[in-house]
Amino acid sequence: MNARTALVTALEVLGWWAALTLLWLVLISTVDTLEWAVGTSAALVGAVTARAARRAVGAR
Amino acid sequence: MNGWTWTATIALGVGVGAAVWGVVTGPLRRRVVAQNLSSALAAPGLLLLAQGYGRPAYVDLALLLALLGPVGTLVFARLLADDLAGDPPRAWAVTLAVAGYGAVVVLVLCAVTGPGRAMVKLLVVGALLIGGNLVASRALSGGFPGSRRG
Amino acid sequence: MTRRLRMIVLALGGAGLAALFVAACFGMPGFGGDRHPYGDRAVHASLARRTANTISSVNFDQRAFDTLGEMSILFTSVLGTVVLLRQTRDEKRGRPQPQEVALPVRRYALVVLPVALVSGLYVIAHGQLSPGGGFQGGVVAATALHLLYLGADYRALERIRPIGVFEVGDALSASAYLVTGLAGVLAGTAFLANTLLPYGTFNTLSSGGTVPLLNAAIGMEVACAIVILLARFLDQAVEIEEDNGKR
Amino acid sequence: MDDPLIVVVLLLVAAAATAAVAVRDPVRQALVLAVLGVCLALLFTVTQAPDVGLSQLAVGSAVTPLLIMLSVRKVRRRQQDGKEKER
Repeated sequence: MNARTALVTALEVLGWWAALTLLWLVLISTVDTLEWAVGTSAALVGAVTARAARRAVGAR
Repeated sequence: MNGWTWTATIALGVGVGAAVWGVVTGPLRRRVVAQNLSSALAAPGLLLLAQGYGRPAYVDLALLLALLGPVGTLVFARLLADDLAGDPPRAWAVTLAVAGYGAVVVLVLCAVTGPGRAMVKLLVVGALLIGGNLVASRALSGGFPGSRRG
Repeated sequence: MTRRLRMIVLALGGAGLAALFVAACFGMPGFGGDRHPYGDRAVHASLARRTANTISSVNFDQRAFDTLGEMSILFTSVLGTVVLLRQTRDEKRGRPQPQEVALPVRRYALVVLPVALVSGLYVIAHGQLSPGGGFQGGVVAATALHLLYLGADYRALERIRPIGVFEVGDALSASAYLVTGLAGVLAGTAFLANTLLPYGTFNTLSSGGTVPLLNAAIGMEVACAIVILLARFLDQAVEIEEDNGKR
Repeated sequence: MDDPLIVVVLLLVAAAATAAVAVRDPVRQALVLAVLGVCLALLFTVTQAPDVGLSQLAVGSAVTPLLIMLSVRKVRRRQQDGKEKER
């Protein structure tokens, strides 16, 4: 993996992470610190899965 | 009962009733379309019920139906691709009409809710529902060409 | 026993059952009435432990032992499926064929997969607050992964689904439920008693004592179990073939 | 009370459930079963049991059809293989 692919991967995961955190904030009703912690970790799981899924489909 | 639940009663009775009738009778191409539209017809009803009961938590039901209903249709589109290839369903008019119904319900509920997090959640549900159903109809009419044993 | 006699016995039994059912229906409280003796007590107990969703309080606090039973039913039935659908000696494994998919369908699958996964996690995490919980959210999260089979092909799904990890996860989360229950015994109360943790603030994520922990354990168990179950079915339907050359 | 709503949804469930029994072909049965799942989720919602409704939606809308259709595909493949062998 060269520097450029690593950058693209990082950007893709970061983008998904931000979008999914936003989705979590939309779904919940009241925001507190624990919600932030749980929401960001769930969104990170989702973001990594999204990247892995796109790679699995792309690599053929 | 209030106006919202009365509207939901009529909408569910007519809409889901038609979907049940469509899935029980007719050729396979009509049955898959009815199955696809059943989720698109039931989810706005669930949103109306959430508003009528005054319980925002019930929106989660519509969210899950909007997410998983089209996935269920994709299952049929994928595994019945061979059966549907010779006789693909063509029901764009009905599909678009049902999508319009979903959009109207979501927009009315948004107007009643007012700006805020709840309104964005309704819009997310609406987008997932309409997008999902349009993609599922596309998948039914030749979304899996050259199907083999994959 | 002749056919006629059997029908008479069946009719007698059916008539007796019907009579008992009708009698029981007359003894029932009215549909949607105002008196709910059990419901009132359950709601009271759930509010005392600051759990907003009474159903979660019943499932994971007041009747947590029953949920343990339900979890073991799912666990053992998945185990049974794994044994029944294994690859036998006279079967061979073919490579799954790639599948052409229309572009909008593939894009939809790739976008909705993470969205459905996060929604499933949301339903698990908010089991003590709003409708939902470990079972519902776990099924949604497991379904999300299979969008990759629907929107692409089985090879793509196999790449992001290391089945061994899910088998370990299934066992670990099932034992996590048991360990949480045993911790109650060690703390000097009873098995699965909700006395370990402070009850927290009503209607926030940290409320209900052990209810969120048990919800998370069940969510992970169900998600892993469904993935394993579907993996066995997919293996049989897509990969495993009878070895025709041998016979 | 919401009696008319409950009656309408109960009738939908009764119709879909009867059809699910009456339809004989497994593929069509799976389609009816998916719609019956949606009707049941509506019934649970109008009787104020959203937790059960969510369970029904989660299981009935995608996982059950997938299990049935995969079994159908396996059976059909076995029949095809059998025919090829006879030739």
